[in-house]
Amino acid sequence: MSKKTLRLARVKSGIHDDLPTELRFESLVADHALTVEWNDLEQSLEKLVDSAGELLLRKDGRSTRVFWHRLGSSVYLATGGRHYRFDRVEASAVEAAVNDASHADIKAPMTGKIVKVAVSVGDTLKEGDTVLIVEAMKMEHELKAPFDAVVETLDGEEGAQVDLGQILARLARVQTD
Amino acid sequence: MSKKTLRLARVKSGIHDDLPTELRFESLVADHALTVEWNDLEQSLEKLVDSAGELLLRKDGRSTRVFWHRLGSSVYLATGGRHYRFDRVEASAVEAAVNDASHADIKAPMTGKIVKVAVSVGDTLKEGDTVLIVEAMKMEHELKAPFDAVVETLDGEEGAQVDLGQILARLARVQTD
Amino acid sequence: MRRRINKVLIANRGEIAVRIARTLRELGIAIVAVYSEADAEALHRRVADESRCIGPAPANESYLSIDKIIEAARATGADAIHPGYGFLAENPKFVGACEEAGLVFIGPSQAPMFELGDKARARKIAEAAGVLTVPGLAEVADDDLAAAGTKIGYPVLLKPSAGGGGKGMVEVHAADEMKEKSQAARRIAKAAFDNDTLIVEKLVRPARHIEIQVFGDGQGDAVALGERECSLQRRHQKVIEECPSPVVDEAIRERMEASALSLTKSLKYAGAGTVEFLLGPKGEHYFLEMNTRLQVEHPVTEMVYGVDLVAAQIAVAEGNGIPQSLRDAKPRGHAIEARIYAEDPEAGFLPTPGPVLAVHRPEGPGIRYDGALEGEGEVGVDYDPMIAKLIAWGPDRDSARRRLLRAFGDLALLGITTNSGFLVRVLEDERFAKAKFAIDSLEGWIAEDGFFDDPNDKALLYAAAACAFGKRATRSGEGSEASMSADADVYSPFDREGPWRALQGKAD
Amino acid sequence: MRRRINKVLIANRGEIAVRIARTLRELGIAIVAVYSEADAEALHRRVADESRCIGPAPANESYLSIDKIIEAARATGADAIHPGYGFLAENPKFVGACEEAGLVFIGPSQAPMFELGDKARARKIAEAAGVLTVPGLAEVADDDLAAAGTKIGYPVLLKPSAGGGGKGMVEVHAADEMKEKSQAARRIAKAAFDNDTLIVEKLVRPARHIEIQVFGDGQGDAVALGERECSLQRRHQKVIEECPSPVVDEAIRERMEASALSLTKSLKYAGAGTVEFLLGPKGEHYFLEMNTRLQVEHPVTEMVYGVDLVAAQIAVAEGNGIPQSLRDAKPRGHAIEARIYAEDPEAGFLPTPGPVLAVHRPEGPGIRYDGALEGEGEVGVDYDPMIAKLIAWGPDRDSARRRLLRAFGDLALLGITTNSGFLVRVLEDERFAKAKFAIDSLEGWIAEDGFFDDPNDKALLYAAAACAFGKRATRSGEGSEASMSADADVYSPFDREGPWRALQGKAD
Repeated sequence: MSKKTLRLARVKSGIHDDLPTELRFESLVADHALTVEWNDLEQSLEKLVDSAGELLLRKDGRSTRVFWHRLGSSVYLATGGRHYRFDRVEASAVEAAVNDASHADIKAPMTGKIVKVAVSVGDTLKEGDTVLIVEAMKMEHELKAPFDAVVETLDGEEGAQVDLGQILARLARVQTD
Repeated sequence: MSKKTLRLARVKSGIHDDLPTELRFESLVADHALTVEWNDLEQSLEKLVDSAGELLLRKDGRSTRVFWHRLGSSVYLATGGRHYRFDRVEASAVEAAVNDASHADIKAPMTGKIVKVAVSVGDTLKEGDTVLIVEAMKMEHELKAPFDAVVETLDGEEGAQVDLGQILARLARVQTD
Repeated sequence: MRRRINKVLIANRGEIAVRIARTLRELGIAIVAVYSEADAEALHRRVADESRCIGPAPANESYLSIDKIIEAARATGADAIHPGYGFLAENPKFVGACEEAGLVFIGPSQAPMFELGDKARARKIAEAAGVLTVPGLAEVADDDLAAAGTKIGYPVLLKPSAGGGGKGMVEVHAADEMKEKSQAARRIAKAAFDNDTLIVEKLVRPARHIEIQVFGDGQGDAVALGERECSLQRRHQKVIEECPSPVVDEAIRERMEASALSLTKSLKYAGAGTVEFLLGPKGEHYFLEMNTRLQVEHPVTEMVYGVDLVAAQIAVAEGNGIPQSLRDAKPRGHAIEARIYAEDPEAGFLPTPGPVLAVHRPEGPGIRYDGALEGEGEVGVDYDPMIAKLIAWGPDRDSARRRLLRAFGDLALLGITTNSGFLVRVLEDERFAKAKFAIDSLEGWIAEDGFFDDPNDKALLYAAAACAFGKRATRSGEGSEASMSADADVYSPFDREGPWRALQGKAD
Repeated sequence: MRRRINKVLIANRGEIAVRIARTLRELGIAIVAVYSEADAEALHRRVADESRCIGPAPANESYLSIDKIIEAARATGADAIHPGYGFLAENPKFVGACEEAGLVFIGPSQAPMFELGDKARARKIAEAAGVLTVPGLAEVADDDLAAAGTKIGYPVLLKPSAGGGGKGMVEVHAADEMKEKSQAARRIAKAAFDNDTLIVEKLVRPARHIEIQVFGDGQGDAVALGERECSLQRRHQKVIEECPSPVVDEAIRERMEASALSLTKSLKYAGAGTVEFLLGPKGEHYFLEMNTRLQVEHPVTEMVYGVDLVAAQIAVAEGNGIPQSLRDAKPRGHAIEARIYAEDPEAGFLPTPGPVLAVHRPEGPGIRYDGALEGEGEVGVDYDPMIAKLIAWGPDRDSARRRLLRAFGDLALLGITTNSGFLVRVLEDERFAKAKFAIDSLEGWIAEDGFFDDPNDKALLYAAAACAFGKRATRSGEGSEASMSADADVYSPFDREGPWRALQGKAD
């Protein structure tokens, strides 16, 4: 059997929160054996049941039931009441994620509406300054500058509907040290 | 809108129990209106919701929730705790069902095993004579001749696994009057 | 002797294995499932912490194999076995094998199980404990049967002494029928139970099936948790059960509980048991048999008494005695259970094994669904066709009945034929609503003209079928590859030629 | 006045509309749903006998539109309206509009609702009924606020008189903060409730949120059905509720019920209501407010007391008085409810509207799921993000807690982020297990390092994800076109080139 490679990114709040993990994965149908390798780790499991919407996986002698659903390049999992989303990402994304921290994308943290745009392109901001305010389900959320920065681009005006993860502004870091 | 024709057979016990109904069917997406015509009847309904696995239909001002699942040419329905299966049948089947009653197919009434073959090809049977006995889930079921008949064909031997609806014997009617 | 149970092997399958696993999970006890090759994807395996295959599909090569189950318990390090109901649950040899292997059997000890397993012996034990049995005689020789019938008074019932579940019972209405009928009864008994001993009993009619839930500590103490009524039966198979019985008043309940406790205590019985009685037309009760296991219909008692009988079984098996919560339990409201079988009521209740393609389950106050299936799956040919039980609790009997009907309206088991519509019909019946029935009523109702008539509107069903056939591809359902394609459904009859022809519409 | 209710319009959406519909169905009362354009496919519409669209998605153009709802009731011939909770449930104008239109409003009459809707008036009414309120002052002028704080004793709490749900409450810890904080509080109150009147109350800490369920006949009689504890809150939003409270003993319960009944009777209150109290560290209770509706957390009371509060509301609305079953109701065991929100605990509990692709619901003894979704669906941006409540009853508190945890293990809401894992974390917490918490505890726990740490094995999750991505096409799930194709999944990354590369395995 040849191994396959799968690049997974754990998704939290609609945003890929870690570096994508490059997973090497081998499945031997005959004895249900699975191995997963990432970074320097290798772990063995068995896939006992793989039925519609549900997996039963065995690791270290104990079976665990995992509910799943796949939509396009996203997989949603639930086990023990805890829920996860993993996205399959392109090879290029692995590199992109390792880019410098010279910029920050301000993304919509939820599907909703922009209720306030607090800055203009070219403005210089201090860390913690509000960039925009987004509202959904009667709750407002302020999006703040993660470091001292200059507003490079701004996309979206007050009253505009925005989707989860949509980039609303791009900030360029201002070196203060 | 042009009407579509759909030939439906209600399935009971794995067997098409009625003559297939030739249904003329018209659906106007705009106002959810549906008409169904069969025999000399025409009835109007509205399709209010058509979501995964569930329909909400309105007739005479009252909404009814119908659960459904489709597999190939079969549709399974449930409403008010009562369950139905309809098969889409070919035009030829409509004619075939209207054939003479000179023959009877003895079909397996359930998935199971033949435990007894009581007749041989060429035997003359009285109405009610046992042709075969099929067993499933620890229950035996005797398949009997529906009228006085001669055994024309016989398919299956003792111990053989049979599927629901499988034709096990064909009987030719003996005219007694 | 106190002992801590840390890991339990469930020697069963289907809904009862799933139900037992739930309590074990809640108690923090590790769950070991056993499964046959046919059950490799079954829910009872999926809810366990560990599982072992115990052989091919036929029960006598898997779920009835004592050796394989003991071996599975050894291999997984289980310290106890819960037998569920059916299979090995009332087999004293299995109890013995567990003892030998050093495994706790969650149930009574071998001796009372053996004694109660034979109807003739059980009668004698009950009589010795002062419990009234149906007038009758055990182990009567062929030549004396007709006279025995005359002595008891016809009609009488011949029952295989080693039998159970109503199998092989034959009614005899006059002395001159006795010879022929008893020969038939002996043949059936021999074939089914390898024992042709018969008992002769008075046929009590009209009678209702009332059973008392008992719980013993194995030391001679026991408590009773009221009755269940299971009169609605078909071929001695229970269909609808309830707690309390609508015809048992406080005085009858006290008398029946006293009888049941007298028997239970006399046997130093341990754990859950059920004493079955016939309740005659004058409120007199006759002992039938005692079932030495958790009963299929135990949820109605659990809901009315507010107890967890599986948790209580484990407490007794751990040597902690009868839980105080059981001693304190008081009935509240009413619960009704309906058994959902994969069978076709309109075809003589033939079993209907096969795939279940989709399941919609009801929710809401007072509803409990104990099922072997919660989504798609398979009903196999090798096992009992009961796939689920739907149970409703309400503050009173009619609330429970209406809740259960409401729940059935929200239930769909698609792809397989079940008795769901039949259960709805029975629950809707005015005779059921008024509790006017006895143990032979249901068979009579089924035989009535029009009992299976369908109240649903044909146009509605046709329209629904047409919509389903015409449905375009949507997001597919749970757990499969989801396609967001908005293209026309390639299977839709409305978008292709062939057996489908577009006719001219009226407007043209 | 006795009147028969035959058809009820439910002026609500989501889980509460579904829950009310269940009782109506069981009572044989016709169900009218109203829905916004965003809810055309919602479950609450699908379980109704009739439904009317009442406008676009925004609540103030649909569920808050008195005119449209009254018109829908007229058009469908409904004779009564059940308001659920939220939306118009506590709007006296709506009660008046129902009365004018000749419709029965299932709830209290206009006057007590109006009186209790304002915190300052409610305080006075409670005091007049002899109920202890938190030491405080109502309608204090700006210049007197600092002195009022000193008189009451700092810390104090500023509350909008017209407010509810904890919105706009501001803590003041010393006199010199008062000016700035009170100005902010007035601004918030004005913006949120169009009324900048404040009340000043002593900040009771540590305190627990305990509320008494009451039920009045509208004639001055009332009964109490014990308490619920709702101390586990985040930003004044209840997260986990239970009945009974683990810290309320019989003596405290009697005192609190007496206070609640005194208030309820003084108002000649009709139907279900909830009197909220703060329970201080010495067991003293202070009136907070009275909610004139069915509460979100009513199921825990229903399960412990064995009652159907919606059925009882209808009985009172029909003029039949308080049902005897409510008067006789006795508590049994313990129930815990967890509210499932579409929100992301790891991202500051931001709402997460969007599609729900698949739902797996738990089953089993003592479990109740009240949800707006039972299968795939949509959580919209326009409404409250609570999508379901999971409730467990057990013979005692720890059984209920363990049952609820077991049920969460069998729950999956896939495609959307919810607080499910967070609820599991809280239910597992030893401080919750030991009932060691007060109303500000949960916010503290959330702020702890590592509170959201994930105990699940990374390798297991990676393997599951890999299996899901590698899965071949199977029978698709419920209610869509089912394909039996055994061909390779065209979407499978294992069967095509592109971003996936086959690497050489070890064996090569």
